[in-house]
Formats: sequence, structure tokens, C-alpha cells
Amino acid sequence: MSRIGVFVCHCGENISATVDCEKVARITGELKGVEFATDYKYMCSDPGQTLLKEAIKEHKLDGVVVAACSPRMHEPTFRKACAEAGLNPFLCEMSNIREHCSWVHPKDDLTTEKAQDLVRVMVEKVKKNKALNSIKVPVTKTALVIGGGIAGIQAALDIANCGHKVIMVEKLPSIGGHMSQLSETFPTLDCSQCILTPRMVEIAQHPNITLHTFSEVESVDGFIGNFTVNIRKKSKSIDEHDCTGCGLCTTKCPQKKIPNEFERGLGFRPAIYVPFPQAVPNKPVIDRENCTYYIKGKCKVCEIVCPTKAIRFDQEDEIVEVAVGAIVLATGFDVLKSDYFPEYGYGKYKDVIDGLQFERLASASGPTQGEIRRPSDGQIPKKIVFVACAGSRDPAKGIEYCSKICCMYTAKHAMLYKHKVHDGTPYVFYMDIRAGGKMYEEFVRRTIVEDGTHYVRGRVSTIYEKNGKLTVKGADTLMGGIPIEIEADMVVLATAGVANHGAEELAQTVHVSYDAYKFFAEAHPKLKPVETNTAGIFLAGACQAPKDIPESVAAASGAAVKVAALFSNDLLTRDPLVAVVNRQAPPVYSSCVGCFLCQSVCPYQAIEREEIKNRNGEIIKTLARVNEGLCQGCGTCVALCRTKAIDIHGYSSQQVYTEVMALLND
Amino acid sequence: MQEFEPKIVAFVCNWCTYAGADLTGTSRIKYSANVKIIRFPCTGRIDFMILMKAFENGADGIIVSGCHPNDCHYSTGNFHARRRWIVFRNLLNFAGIETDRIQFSWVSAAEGFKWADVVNNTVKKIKEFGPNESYKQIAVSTLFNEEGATHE
Amino acid sequence: MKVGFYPGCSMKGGAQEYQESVTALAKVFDIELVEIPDWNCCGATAAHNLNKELSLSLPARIMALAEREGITDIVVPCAACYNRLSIVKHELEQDPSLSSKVASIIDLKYEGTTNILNIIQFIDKYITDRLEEKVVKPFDYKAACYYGCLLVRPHSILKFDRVEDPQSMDVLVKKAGGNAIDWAFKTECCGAGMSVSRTDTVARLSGNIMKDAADRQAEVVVVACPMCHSNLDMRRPEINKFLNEKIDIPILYISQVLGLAVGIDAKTLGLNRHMTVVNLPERPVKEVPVAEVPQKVVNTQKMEA
Amino acid sequence: MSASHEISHPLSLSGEMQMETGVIINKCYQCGKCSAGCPVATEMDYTPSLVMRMLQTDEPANYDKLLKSMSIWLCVSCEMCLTRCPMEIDIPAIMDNLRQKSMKAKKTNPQARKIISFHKSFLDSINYTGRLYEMGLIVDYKMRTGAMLQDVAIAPKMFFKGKLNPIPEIIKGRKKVAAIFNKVQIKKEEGKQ
Repeated sequence: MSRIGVFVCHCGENISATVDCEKVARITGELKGVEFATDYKYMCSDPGQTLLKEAIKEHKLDGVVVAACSPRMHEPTFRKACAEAGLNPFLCEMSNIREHCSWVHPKDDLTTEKAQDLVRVMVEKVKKNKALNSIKVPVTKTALVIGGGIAGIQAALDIANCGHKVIMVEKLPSIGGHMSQLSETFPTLDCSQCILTPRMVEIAQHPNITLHTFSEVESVDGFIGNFTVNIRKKSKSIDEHDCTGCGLCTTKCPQKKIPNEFERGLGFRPAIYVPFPQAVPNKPVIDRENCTYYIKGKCKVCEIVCPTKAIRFDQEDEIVEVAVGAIVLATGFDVLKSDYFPEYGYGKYKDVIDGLQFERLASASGPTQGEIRRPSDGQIPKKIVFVACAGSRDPAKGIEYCSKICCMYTAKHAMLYKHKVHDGTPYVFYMDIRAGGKMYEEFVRRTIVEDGTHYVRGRVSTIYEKNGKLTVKGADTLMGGIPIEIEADMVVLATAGVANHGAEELAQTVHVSYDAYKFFAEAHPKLKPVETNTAGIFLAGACQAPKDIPESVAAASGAAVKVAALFSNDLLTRDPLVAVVNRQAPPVYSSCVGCFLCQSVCPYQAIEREEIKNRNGEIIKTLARVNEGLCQGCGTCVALCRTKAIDIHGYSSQQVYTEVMALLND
Repeated sequence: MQEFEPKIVAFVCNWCTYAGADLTGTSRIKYSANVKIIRFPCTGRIDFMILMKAFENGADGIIVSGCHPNDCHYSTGNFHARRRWIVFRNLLNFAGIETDRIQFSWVSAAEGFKWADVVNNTVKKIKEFGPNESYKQIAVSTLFNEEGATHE
Repeated sequence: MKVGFYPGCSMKGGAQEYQESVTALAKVFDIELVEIPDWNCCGATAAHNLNKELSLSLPARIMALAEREGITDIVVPCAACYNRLSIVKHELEQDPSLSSKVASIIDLKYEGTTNILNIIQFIDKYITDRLEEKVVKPFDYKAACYYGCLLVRPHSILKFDRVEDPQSMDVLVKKAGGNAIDWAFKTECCGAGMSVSRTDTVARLSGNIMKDAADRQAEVVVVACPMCHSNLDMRRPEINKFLNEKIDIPILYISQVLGLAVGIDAKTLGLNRHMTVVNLPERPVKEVPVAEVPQKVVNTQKMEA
Repeated sequence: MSASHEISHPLSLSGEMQMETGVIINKCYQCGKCSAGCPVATEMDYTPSLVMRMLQTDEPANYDKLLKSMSIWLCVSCEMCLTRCPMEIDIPAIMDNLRQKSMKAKKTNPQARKIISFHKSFLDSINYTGRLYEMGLIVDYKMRTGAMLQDVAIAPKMFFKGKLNPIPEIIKGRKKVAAIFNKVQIKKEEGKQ
């Protein structure tokens, strides 16, 4: 005979406005097995919780139903309160009479009756609840950071400085990401590499950080605190230990005309190369697609010239398995491909370039040593047009969102151009100037007022080339939309920031969800911006949405703190709401017949095979067993089990059947 | 006699539809009180014998709702639910129960409006159907045979 | 082989040479063009400017007639007619009630089973694969292919070629041994129906087009639309007056270009009918360069969400 | 697309236009790409983007301005605006709609007379013969506009080149075509100035 307590919350007016709370308490108080029932203005308030605790002690309650808001809101609160009063927290259930009742129905008897039904259901359920002890799992205090851009670097350093081990995986031969390509950064115009490279070096030298460049994540198994990750270290065709990074091979390589990715195709590199001078690690890799040896079978000049004999033509990819407790995704973004702008001739006309290419032109370490020269003929453009929103806010091109960073970097580009080409005339075609941020608006004003950049509010319709000039056909909407044509020497498109190439595949590999634009999805847009829906996996930087440097860094530090918090305990406590296979006395052992259908549907590989042996060690029966650490409690196995041998705590067949019956028979 | 108020049970997953219904509440969108929600960790957990149980006990209609495909909190649960539903539907047809008494839908945690629509449409539809007498008769017989099997 | 044929009014008047050349070309590839009996005008810009229902009904009648004859493919060389017919077909597909309404207006059965082909689609479907082998006199000239508006827009409905910098005509010209130049005004508007009512506008718009072609040393401008032709050709005096220079680049229909290449004589192709005299310099016949051009040109796709 | 959500104010002027054309006026965010690409924008009194803006205001005064405007008649329906509009707004459809409203309301811009006359002559020609009779069209057009001397220079040349057909092609089904005109309420001679 159970002794259940029912506590009906008014939630101020939120519930009592449409539900007669006293009545609900009174009626449900008469239910079989209910020892005590009351209603109170704010159950979640301190006095409310005290009331609950007192009642548990006073009436020796062995089950509690709190009829209030959504359990997604306050279940932890009340379960904690119960625990404090000495009642097993899993003997406490909530009836959602606010979100699912008082807020969605008018004030009438039906609504109050529904509230009663909902409470009754839970009362019946609680009768079937079992006292459970939360599960403790060990935490591997090593973090995996995927992506070596500024976000990844920040996150890795923060975690490492908390004293935890970090493994960083970078797809390219060097860390640094897009930030290492930038010239100067808004709004302070400090040199990007000057502030970035020290941190890159720190990564390489930090005792707590292991760096895998030219590597990709192959697979991720396990769960929060206990992930197993396979990393594919792509063959660099050199021995990293023997190589001193003298760079002789790169200067001697006969194959020199390969478009340089780092320079966004504005420069060339050899087949054995270091992406850029400040690269970390500063050791070359061989690009096998373009290496004469791998194509024709002869050459080997690099091997001949290498003073330390570090070239390894037959080196193969290596798979490294690592155990980590948390994962930070910092894979960054990409810019929209050229084939989205046929009307702008982007990809067709040499002198129509994108923002990142302009960064390289403006960068002191770039292909032009920081002089603004147009790609086609190396002339200094006297008239230059910047086109904002190239792809962004353009549903016709499939991108409805605002890329956020373009307004600022376009203003910066115009300013840099003016600083380098004093007699030049920059135009900016824009729709709106979105300069929210510390010192941002001031920066834009400076570009316009002090540097005399012509801002024209209108979108460019088309661009065509004619004897060395690019005719830009735009309109000035502030003048009633009158068309204007500008004969420019060079055009820079602020192409939209999009999810990085391969983001979708990675999301599926690490089991995180992503949005319609393939940016990784945060767990909550406001309150969990750096968490994902998968426990133990966090987001940093522009892989979640276009972000500028300060935002990326902030997000990275945020993610790092989440990791540090997770690592602050040796054991991780988890709800015991997991599946379990029933056991019975020999000779049956269990109603499980060992069909292992459950194994085939389990998304977490949580079903293990357990062999029952007799004294002579012969196997009598093979049963399924649930690994409590791996099981996430989805219950798919339960629904599937033919013999109902497997069940799930908190949502057991008994409980749900009881709920259904209680709901329908009043 | 007053208008027929159908009894409808909603079997929803905790992560999407339950949260979606919460959102319906927080956005104060009104819907019919005939529907009562039972929370499951995932639609994958829903053993369709439970639906039969609901019909036995006088449910006039049933809603099963979870995360959109690919959005399942447990990555694949809702797919299993969908497959099971396809099989189960034929079973119902075979048993001679109007499958339209069961509404299968995807409602995400962000679709407060959609949940209200799903509920109201289902209630409307079930009202047109009228009480689920036909099944109750069958139920009586099945009740005896099944009681033991499914219930403890 | 028989294919349905809708010449459209201009081919009976101002653009006779277009019809002559198309028919002649088809003949070489033994295709018989069957004219839709008792066809009417498609209504062109005038109709959809002034009266929506009329603009739907006139083309609908044409297609209905074709259906009655059991014609499936209709060749519509006039870009304007092609545009109207395609759009009407699309709109009636979208809206069955409208479709039945129109059917009652034209008081004919309308199914929407016909398949509207513009001149290039027709050539691609019935001729292209046999073209190169039939070329006897490569059209070895710098040609600026002018597509105009109605052939490629609106892309959402016509789904023909790519809407910016189209290629289909260039491909054909290259197959005919010609040198299709890259230029900027492929799809700029020529002034269309304003020819008579706003000659000044037409002079300006067509002027800019001819100017670019001339500046890029085009020897000939190739078109697939009688309206474009008349604006660029017949309005040449006004154009030259506007540009205040003398441009004498002839305007040829794509059918004429291919016709010449496969050895049909100028007279049959009606080259003599053009206002701007066509006297292309003789070129020694040399190997036809294998066209290294994109065979299938994709249109700007959206990012698939 | 469920209209109920997208049509902003069903009774407003823009709402009405939305109903008739299916174009969601408020989608336009005034980027001006249409005006930038429009071949005749320079001659227009209101550029395409400005037209969209005026429609968004829901001000009867602005609608009146548009019905009386030259822009709607200068639009050559080249569809460049629609092709490049990031919001895929069918401005040509809007223009058609405005033209027809302008005709109905008898507010057509006097300077547009020639353009309208041409369209009418064009339609009359079809109405009479079932097809466009170019010579007849030109003559009829001249009667309407009194632009007797226009193009007299090229006419004989055209004739000589066999481009002008002296005898109209009259189709058997001309009555049927005329019937179509009647059903859509376009009488012969309609509104001859």
C-alpha cells in the first residue's frame, strides 16, 4: 500500500487562472494510495520546496507527484528536493498542468478535469516507479579539438592551460585557418599574423597539446566522457622527425606552377611545399596529385637534395586511435564558390575576386607583398568596386541569412585600399550596413568620412569586361533607383560565408545535428550556444554560423570552460534511466532468447553478449546485456524485444501501460 | 445529449514533440483539451501494443509524434518507429480498425503552432468518425486473452 | 520525319527569310515541317500587356489545334512566340481551373500535351548529331551569338540553357566551323516591341548591343528571333545615327548560318532579304576545328539546402 | 505556400495586388538589383525598385501615380529584373497588372498613347484576320497616332525585299478568333483615340 504525496502548484496565476488548483488537490487526494495532497502558490520557491520536504518526512511518503510546469523545466529541482528529504529522487514525477493544460485551454471544468486526469496518470505511474541509483561513469580527461583555426587554437590553449590533455586535429598541413590568411583586422587594423602566429607556436610547444596536422577524424564511438576516436594521419611523404624544415626541397622542386591554395590561387607553389612561411609545423608535405614522381614515376629531386634524407615516397596513411572525454568542433567556414555569380563574371574575369583574395593582395606576406595589384596584368587599380552581400541575403542563390562579417571587412578593405592607393577611388555597393559591435560603427564612418569611400545603396545587377575595364551596372536606391555604371579596374565580391566543405559528413561522423545550411546546430540558440545535442561535444567559432574573430574566440573559450567543467570530476553522474535485461533463476536465467535484434537497432552499441556457463565452463545460454555506460535510454530495443526481456527504467512497460489505463479509466 | 467529446491519447517523444507542446504552451496557443500527452524517451520506445491497449480502454483516437527524420535525439529511433508504423498500419487494416484513428506526425521542439494544428485537426477528424464503438466490441474478447500477456 | 511547325506572323511578313532558311535547313536533314492548320497569332507582347485572358487564349488555341492534329513536337522558331506558348502552357499546367476556363473561351479541347521547341532545341533534338558530318563549307567567321530576352527568360519556366552567358547557340556556331566570340550583350534587351512606338529607345538599346559586337570585331551577329532581327537589322539607320558611326555587320538567323555551312545557297536562305547587306568575305575551306566547348551547360544552381 | 500566412493585409491595395498576381509585394527589400539591370530604367519616371517601394506604401496616392506613370508602358517585359531578383519577385507580372489597371481606370499617361495605340492596332489586326497583318498594323497605327511620315523611308525597301506582304493572310477560323476577343471583352475598334 503506497503513500503518495500530491503537490499542486498555482505558479502564481499561470495555472490557477484557468485550473481550479484546490479542486485538483482535493479530488486527487481521494485517489487510492494518495496519503497527502495539497496546493501551493509557488512549489518551486524555497518555501514550496520546504513544504514538500516536510510533507515527505511527516507523512512518510514513498512517492511524490508535483503537478506544475513542464518536467523539462523543474523535474531536477523537485527530484533534488526529494533526495534532500531522504526520498529516492526517481520516486518523484511531475504532471505538466501548465504548458500542457492551463496555458493552452480556457478557464472551464474541462480544463480542471484534464488537470486531474494528468495528475491521476502520474499517481498511478509513481506506484510502479522503482528507487534507482544514478550511474557513475569515469571521465577520460583528454579533449579532442577538431580544426586548427583561431577558434580551435583558443579552445585548445584554454583547455590545456586548465591542466588537461588536448589532441588537435587539422585537415591542412598547417594550423592557422582563415585568420592566417587575413591582412589586417577590423576595427583596430592590427596585423592578423602578428597576433595569431605566437599562439600557433604556443600550440606546437604546449606540453599538454598533441598536434596532428594533415589529418582527419575517421570515426567517433562512445559517449560523453568516454569517446574513442580514430584519426587518419594522411601521408606527408616525409619523416617529421628527420625533417629539419630547412626548406631546400621546396626551392628545388621542379614542379612549381601549382595554384597556391593559401594564396587563393593568386600565387603558385611547388609539389613539395609548406603552405606559408609561418606555418606550424614548419615542415613540408608532398602533394601527390601534382608531384611528378607520383604521376610519371621519376623525379625524386627532393629526395636527392634533402640533407637529412627525410623524404618517404612509400609512406602510407596512418590510423591513430585515441580515447577522449570531450570533443570541440572548430572546423570553421568557407566562402561561396564562384559558380554562383555568372552575372558578375566571377571565375570568368581575372579581376573579379573575392574578399579572401583581396586579403592576400593586401597582406604584406601575400603574392604582391601587400601592394594592391590586379591579378590580370599586375596594374594598380585606380577605381575599385566592392560588392557587399554577394550571395548573402539572397534566397534565389539559396542563402537567406546575413553573413554578418562582410559589412565590416568590406569597410576594412576600402580603408586598406585607400591607405595603399592614395589616388584611388573605392566604391561600395551595399544594402544595409550592419556594424553592431564595439568600435564597429565608428570604423565604418571613418571609411566613409575620412577615407572618402563612395557608399552606394544598391545591388549590382551585372558586371562585364571590355578592353581591360570592368563595367559594373548598379543602381542608387537612395536616388530612386537610378541606374549607375562604373568603369572599374577591379571588383571585390564580399561572397557569403558558408558551412565548410565536408561539414555534413563530419556532423554525421561525430553524431551532431546541423541546420539547413549545414552549419552545426547548437543545443539552444540562447542558453546553450556552444553545446550540441550530443552530450560531451561542443562548438567553437564559425562552424556554427558566420562569426568574426572576437566572436569565434569568445565561443572557443566558452566551449573550453564547458570541457573543463566536465573534466572537473573523476566520475560523471548520469541518470539511471537506461535499459536492462531481466534476469531469472536458473535454469531460465532470463526470458531473453538471445536473438540480438536489440543489438541491431541500438544506436550506441550498448548491447553486449553475455555467456552463461556451467561449472565445466560450457556455454549454456547467450543473453543480451546492456552496458549502462553506453546506453542513452532511447528504448528502441524495448519496443522491439519479442519476449519483452528487455525493459527501460523510468519508462518500463509496466509504467506506460499503467499510464494509458489510468488516463482512460477515471 | 451533448456533443461527443473524443478521448485522444498522444504518445510523444521527450525531445521534440513534448518540447514542441511545451512551446505551444509558452506561446499560449489554444487547442482542444481532448488530447492528453504521455511522454516517452523516443518514438522508437513506443511498442505499438500500447496503442492497442489504448483502444481497448476506450481511446477514440491516438496521436503518435516525434522528431523529424534525421533530427532524432537518438539519431535513429524515429526511423524505427516509422518502419514499425508502416507494418502496424497494415495489421490494423487487417484487424478492421480505421487506421485514420491514429495520427502519425513529426513535430519538432520549434513547432508550437504545428502541434496545435495536429491536435485540433485530429480532434476534428475523430469527432467526424464518432466514438470508437467498433473496436470496443473486439476489445472485450481480446481483453481476456491479452490481459495476462501484456499487463505485468 | 515529320515535325509540327508554328511559323508565327512575322515569318509570313517581315521575317520570311527566317522561315525559308528553317525549312531549307530541315529539308537537308530530311525533316518535314508540318504547319499547324489555320493557326492564329500568339498575341505577343500586346496581348499580355493589355489583357491577361486574351494572352492565354490565343496561344492556347494554337496548341489545341496542334493537339487535334496529333502533333507532339511544335517547332516555334520565333523566340517571342516560343516564349508566349511556353509560358501559357506552364500557367495552364499550374492552374487546372484556368485551363478549363481558357478551353471554354477558345471552345476547343486543350490537354497541354504538346511539346514546345525553340529553334535551338529543335536543332539539338533533330539535327545536331548529324550536323558536323554534313558541314561542307565551314562558317569560318567571328560570330557574336545574340540570344535576347525571350529565348532564355524566365528561366524558371523555360528551363532553356543558362540564363547568364548562355552557350547553346555558340556551340552550334562552333560545330558549323564558326568562331563564336565571348561578348557582354548576349542577353541584353534590344527594345523588342517598341520598334515602332519608341524607335529612340530601340535605337539606344540595339545600338549598345551592336557597339559591343563591333568593338569585339564580330563579323556577323547571329540571332534566333525575328523581333531582335528587325531591331538590329531594319533599325540599323537609327542605330548608326544614335552611335553616330557606321556599323555594317550583318544579322543572320542561326538557321541561315547552319544553312550556309551545309552548303545551301544564299538565295534559298533569303540572305538577300536583309536590310543590312550580307557580303561575307570568302574563306578558304579548312579543317573544321573540333568544338572544345561545354556540350551541356548547367545553370547556376542553388545550394541544395 | 499557404497564402494565409504570406498575404499581409488582404484588404490593402498591396494585398489586392498580391491576390491578383500572386506576387508578395513585401518580399522586396529594396536592394535595387532590378533597377540596376533594367534596360529602360533610365527613361522611366519610376524605376522598378521604386515602383515596388511605392506599392509597399499602400498609399492610394502612390498607386494613382503609378497608374498614370510612363514606367508601366516603357517596361519591355524583358524579364531581366525577375531573372536577377534575389527574392524572385515577378515584377513583369506587376507591370502587366498595373497596365491593365491603368487602362481600366482610363488613367493612361498621354505620352504612352503611341505605345498603347500600337498594342491596340496589333490586337485589332489579329481580331480582324486572326493573324498579324504587318502592313495593316502600320497603317492602322498611323491612323491612330497620326504619325503619317514615320518610317515611310523603309516601307518601299521592305516591300522590295519582299518583307511587306500587300495582301493580308486571313485564316479560316478568324470568326473563332474574333469570338475569343468577344469573350474576353475586347471589341474591335475599342478605345480608338
